Amino acid sequence: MDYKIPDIEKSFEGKITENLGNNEYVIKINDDEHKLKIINMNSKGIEFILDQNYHRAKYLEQSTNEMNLVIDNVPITLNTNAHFDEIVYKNTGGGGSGNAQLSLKSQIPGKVVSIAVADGDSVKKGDVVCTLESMKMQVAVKAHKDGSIKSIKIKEGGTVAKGDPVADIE
Amino acid sequence: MDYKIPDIEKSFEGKITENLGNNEYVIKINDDEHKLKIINMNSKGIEFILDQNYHRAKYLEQSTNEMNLVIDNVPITLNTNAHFDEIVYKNTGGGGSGNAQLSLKSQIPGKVVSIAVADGDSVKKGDVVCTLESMKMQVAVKAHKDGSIKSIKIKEGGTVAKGDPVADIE
Amino acid sequence: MIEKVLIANRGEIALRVIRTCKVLGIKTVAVYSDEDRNSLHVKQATEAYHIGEAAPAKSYLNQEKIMEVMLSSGTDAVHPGYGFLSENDDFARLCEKNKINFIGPSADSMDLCGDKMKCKDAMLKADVPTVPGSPGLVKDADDAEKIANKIGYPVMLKSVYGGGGRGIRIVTNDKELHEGYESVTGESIAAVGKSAILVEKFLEKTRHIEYQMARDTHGNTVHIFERECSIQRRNQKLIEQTPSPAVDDETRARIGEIVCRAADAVDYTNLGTAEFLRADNGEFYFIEINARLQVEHPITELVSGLDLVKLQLDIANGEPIPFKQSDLKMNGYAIECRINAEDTFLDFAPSTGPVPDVTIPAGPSVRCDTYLFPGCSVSPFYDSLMAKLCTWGQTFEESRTRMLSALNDFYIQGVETSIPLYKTILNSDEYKNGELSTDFLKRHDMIERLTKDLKKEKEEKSDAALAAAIIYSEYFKSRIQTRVGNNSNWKNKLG
Amino acid sequence: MIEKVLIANRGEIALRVIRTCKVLGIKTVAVYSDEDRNSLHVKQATEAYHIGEAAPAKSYLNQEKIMEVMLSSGTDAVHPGYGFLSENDDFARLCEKNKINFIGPSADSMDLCGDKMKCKDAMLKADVPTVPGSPGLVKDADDAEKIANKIGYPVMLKSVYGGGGRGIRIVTNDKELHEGYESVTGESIAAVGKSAILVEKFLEKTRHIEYQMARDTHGNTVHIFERECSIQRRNQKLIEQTPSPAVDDETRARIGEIVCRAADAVDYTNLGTAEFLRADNGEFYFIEINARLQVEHPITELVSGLDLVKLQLDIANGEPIPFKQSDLKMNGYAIECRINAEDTFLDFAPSTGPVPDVTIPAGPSVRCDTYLFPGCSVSPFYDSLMAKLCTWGQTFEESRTRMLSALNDFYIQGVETSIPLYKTILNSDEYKNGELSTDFLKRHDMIERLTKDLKKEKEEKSDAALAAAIIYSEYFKSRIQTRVGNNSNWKNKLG
Repeated sequence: MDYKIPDIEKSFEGKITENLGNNEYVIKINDDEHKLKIINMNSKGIEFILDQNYHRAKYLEQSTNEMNLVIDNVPITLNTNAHFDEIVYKNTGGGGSGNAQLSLKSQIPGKVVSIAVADGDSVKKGDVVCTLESMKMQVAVKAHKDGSIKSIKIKEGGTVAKGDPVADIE
Repeated sequence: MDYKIPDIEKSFEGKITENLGNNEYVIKINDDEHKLKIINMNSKGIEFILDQNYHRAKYLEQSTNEMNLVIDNVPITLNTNAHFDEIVYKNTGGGGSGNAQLSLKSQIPGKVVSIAVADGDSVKKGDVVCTLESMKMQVAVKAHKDGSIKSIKIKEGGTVAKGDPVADIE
Repeated sequence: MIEKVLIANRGEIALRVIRTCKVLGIKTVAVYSDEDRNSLHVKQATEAYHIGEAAPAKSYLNQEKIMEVMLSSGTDAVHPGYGFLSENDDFARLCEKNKINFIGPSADSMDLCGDKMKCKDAMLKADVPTVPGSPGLVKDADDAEKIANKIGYPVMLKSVYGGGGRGIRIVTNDKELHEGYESVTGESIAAVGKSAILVEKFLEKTRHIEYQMARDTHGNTVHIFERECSIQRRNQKLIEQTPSPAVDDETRARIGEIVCRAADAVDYTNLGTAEFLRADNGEFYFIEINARLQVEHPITELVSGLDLVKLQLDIANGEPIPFKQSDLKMNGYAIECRINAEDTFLDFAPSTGPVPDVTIPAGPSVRCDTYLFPGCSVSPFYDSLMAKLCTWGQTFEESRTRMLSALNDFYIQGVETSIPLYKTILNSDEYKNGELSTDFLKRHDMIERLTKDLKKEKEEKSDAALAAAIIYSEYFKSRIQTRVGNNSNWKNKLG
Repeated sequence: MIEKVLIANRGEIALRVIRTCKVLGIKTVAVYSDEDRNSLHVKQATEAYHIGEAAPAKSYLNQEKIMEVMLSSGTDAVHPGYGFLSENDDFARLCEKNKINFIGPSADSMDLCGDKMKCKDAMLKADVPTVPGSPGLVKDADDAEKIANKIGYPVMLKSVYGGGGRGIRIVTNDKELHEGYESVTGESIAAVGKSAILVEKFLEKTRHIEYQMARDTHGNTVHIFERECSIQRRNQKLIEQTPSPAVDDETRARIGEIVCRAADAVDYTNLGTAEFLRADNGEFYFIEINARLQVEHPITELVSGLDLVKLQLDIANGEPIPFKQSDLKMNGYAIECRINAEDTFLDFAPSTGPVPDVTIPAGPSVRCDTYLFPGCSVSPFYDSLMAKLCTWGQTFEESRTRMLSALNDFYIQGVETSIPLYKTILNSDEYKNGELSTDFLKRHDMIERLTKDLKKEKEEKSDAALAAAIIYSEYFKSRIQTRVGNNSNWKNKLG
């Protein structure tokens, strides 16, 4: 994956090259390999040891091509070519032209934190239908097409497995 | 609703008598009316001003007839409703014959260093039943009543959690 | 004896006063605006009363409402903090009328301190040196020229109706003076319809040095050493320290005596601060008395061991100051950084909003007075001071390095802060060497240096940032393949 | 010059050492067990290395592993903290062999301090008073009687193989002595198969008073005043203070000189503590030297202004102590409360587990050294000290009331703590009047008083608790009717 930190006009290429188990990884940044050990992680941040040095990162707002994080109290913006949100979106049935699918299915397992719509509500493609909590992270499940909510298949506090229908959208 | 705070042997009757709007209420505790204003609240706790005095309560474990909360850093247990008799009964013995609980329970977590009794031994209240190690300290667990050891629930080298039964004494 | 104090203020200073009262067993009454319902001072006071809307005029400046709370709550004294009503002699008078002990000087003394002309007069009589210049308004340009020649060029022509740099002209000879007189008069008339001009000696590369002083109702006066507050932006202090690198023992005692004379001259009671300009040649000129507890009082507490709020209460109780000048010994070095919610790169424009997360530095010889807590917010209605970070050291170097370490530990999410600027300043050789002046920031290009420091810091953190980003991406990828969704399980899957 | 220090410890003391190193720009290396992966010392050090399983023998006592980390990480010094390897002369010797600067005394000096018989010998030679008794083991009951009569009854018969109160008998006359001799011998033989008995004067109502001392490699020795640590449970200190109410200036200087002699007698280097028993008649008796930085060192820092960890580093660097005895001035009063995870009512049994929430006190003249943070946990593998809460005051009363205020602010969820007990102690007249002794808790029925205080506290809070409970019930009722379950919505519904 390619990254750029605008303020320092420098490009980086980074990836995980090896999984050592026990939450330890080898990552490669440009030409240098680093050992990384995860201490704690959730959707809001990560604590890790990189080459024996402890770091704490908080993840702030993310968009498809920008990541904002605070690392060891230093705010840093990264421009990325990574399209995670799109990946999730694609897997929920969005993206392509396949609008025929009735059910919006959750591509991730999780606990239903909140439901943003009610039966009969009309939604547009990309509107948030519900929020799931997974791995301590809250993730919005978005409508895969325009339509109206026909039937909600989940309830607050319940859990959904991967592939479970969230709601029918007609 | 009726409440009792066991440690101070006092009964209370309390209810909301008026909703003043803007998160302000009048509540009545026994014969006195108090003005209460909610500053913040969620399922884990509440911050409020009672008669111009700020208080912060954290809600800990709740059961149908017991509430545990920490108010201004002071832990308080409230017994609720009409189940007082049952609670007193449970706390002093649990099942069976009124005055004696069967299981001796460990009040602390630790590693079992040694067991001082064997099945069938007769013990007196205060006799050492086993020794636990916790934080480099050895702590004796003592019989809570006279009787004979019916069944030992632990083994040397094993660990016990707080509240785990150590042995049954009959 | 004071038994219940209302604090007619908010933020860190309200908390500061509450803390001392708590330790002394004195009850406290907080007042709060709509905006401050969730603020710490409401939570830490014995009682708290709502006094109005967010805008200061509707709450913290609402004398009648505050008096109403005092009377109905059985309060016997009021601590005004700084700002708001602290130097309002009408309020002090209202308290006197209602037999509420106002913790500060009398209304008359406050009035005298607040009126710059009358105060200067009193100081001249008491032989307190003020900035040389016309004793009052000048009649005309010729009169101004006469005075300028007496005190020596460069001089400043100042319209009394100006302010904030407007209606001020620095001139270096008679010709410039006459030209300047015309334009200042014109500017002033254009702006406010009238003109009244003062002449004052223009001092270059000045330091702002002030003295903490205390005077009791029995007429005992002491000074509690100086504070140097030269590092400023737009005439507002950013970093203070004590002792001043420009003050030796002899100077401390000599100016200290002048400070006591100044306090006597205005019949001051309670704690106050005498502010001076120190010219580059070492001369001190009195500017004004701040008739209240000062923002930067903690550094004086750190080197004197005194609790200044307790001293205020003692004096308000009519007790004599419990020590003599000779009992006071200056112990070590202290620095204060005012942690403001402001954007250094936007000309220090205020930055407000919610603060979801905050880490407050602590540790040996670190003191942080702040109203911040995770989940609080910085209100646009009040000033930008979020925290006062102070460190003490046996040596100046120790206090400085402790401050740097504490600044590194300080994390405030959601608003821009002055913390990065302070790191640049404290790391500069000029600061280390005590080469301070009120134009320090500009004189030493601190903003440019800050830009470089920030870039360097980012470079240093780039590998770690990238590692965090990579893990974040992998996390999202793996989520899609994983069935059971808790954190440790995820890690096992990824592992 | 030391440039990189490994801290062979965990918890608050590791953090304490890291903090000074940070301020001095010295790199730090943390080591951690499985149990401590998420601990603060790992996060605050420059580098961190995993060294093994939770059990101390597998990690923090694993000399070889720690040495391996030191050698591979390019560490040039090791700070042992207290406990673990801090007084292990084998480890000190291993460091000497590997040319790692051990921040503490030499292995030989440590060995001498650790051997009670040899140490006592050295002290007797240096004219340092020790508790009167047999110079070594007694031959038989008659020998014991002879000594008892020389030093005067009551005396203590002590089996060298005893410990924790076992194998000790207090006797008040010859008859009791002969009976006691038999039984102590019997007990000792029954327990360990052999017997060896010492005779020592039994001292009643003793105070535990210790002196901080420092000695450099050039032979300069200073004492940094006393600490009184009389408030104990099971021979473990709970509350310490300095100055001791039983030590005046003359005594401080007189015993201080003895302390310096004691340090010289064992050729001590770096910081150490000389412990004394003070009998009720005012006599001081040397007990032992603690050859390390002490838990309670912060109160000495508060009254001396010194950074004792910095002083340790300076001495380890071979520098002379940068001040003379006469330069040291005691400034004010300091108290430390050891905040332990223990249940006062279960005979101080340890209490362990997760700490989901914690509020750490702060404020002027409050210092809290702790490893706690919200979400941390208290491990059963290590000792129960979670935090050291220290306050300073210009007077004893100021330090005491500040401590009470700070104790009130301290909240630790999830484990039982000694905080309530400390509030009861600090509020007692006996503590206020400085009537301290090592049996303070029992002598003054502190546990019973605590029970009453807790009941009173609950009574005071009962209305507020009830109000919180009522609202909670309403909340649950209303939640059932409410569709969207967030806080503000609920409030609107309920409102």
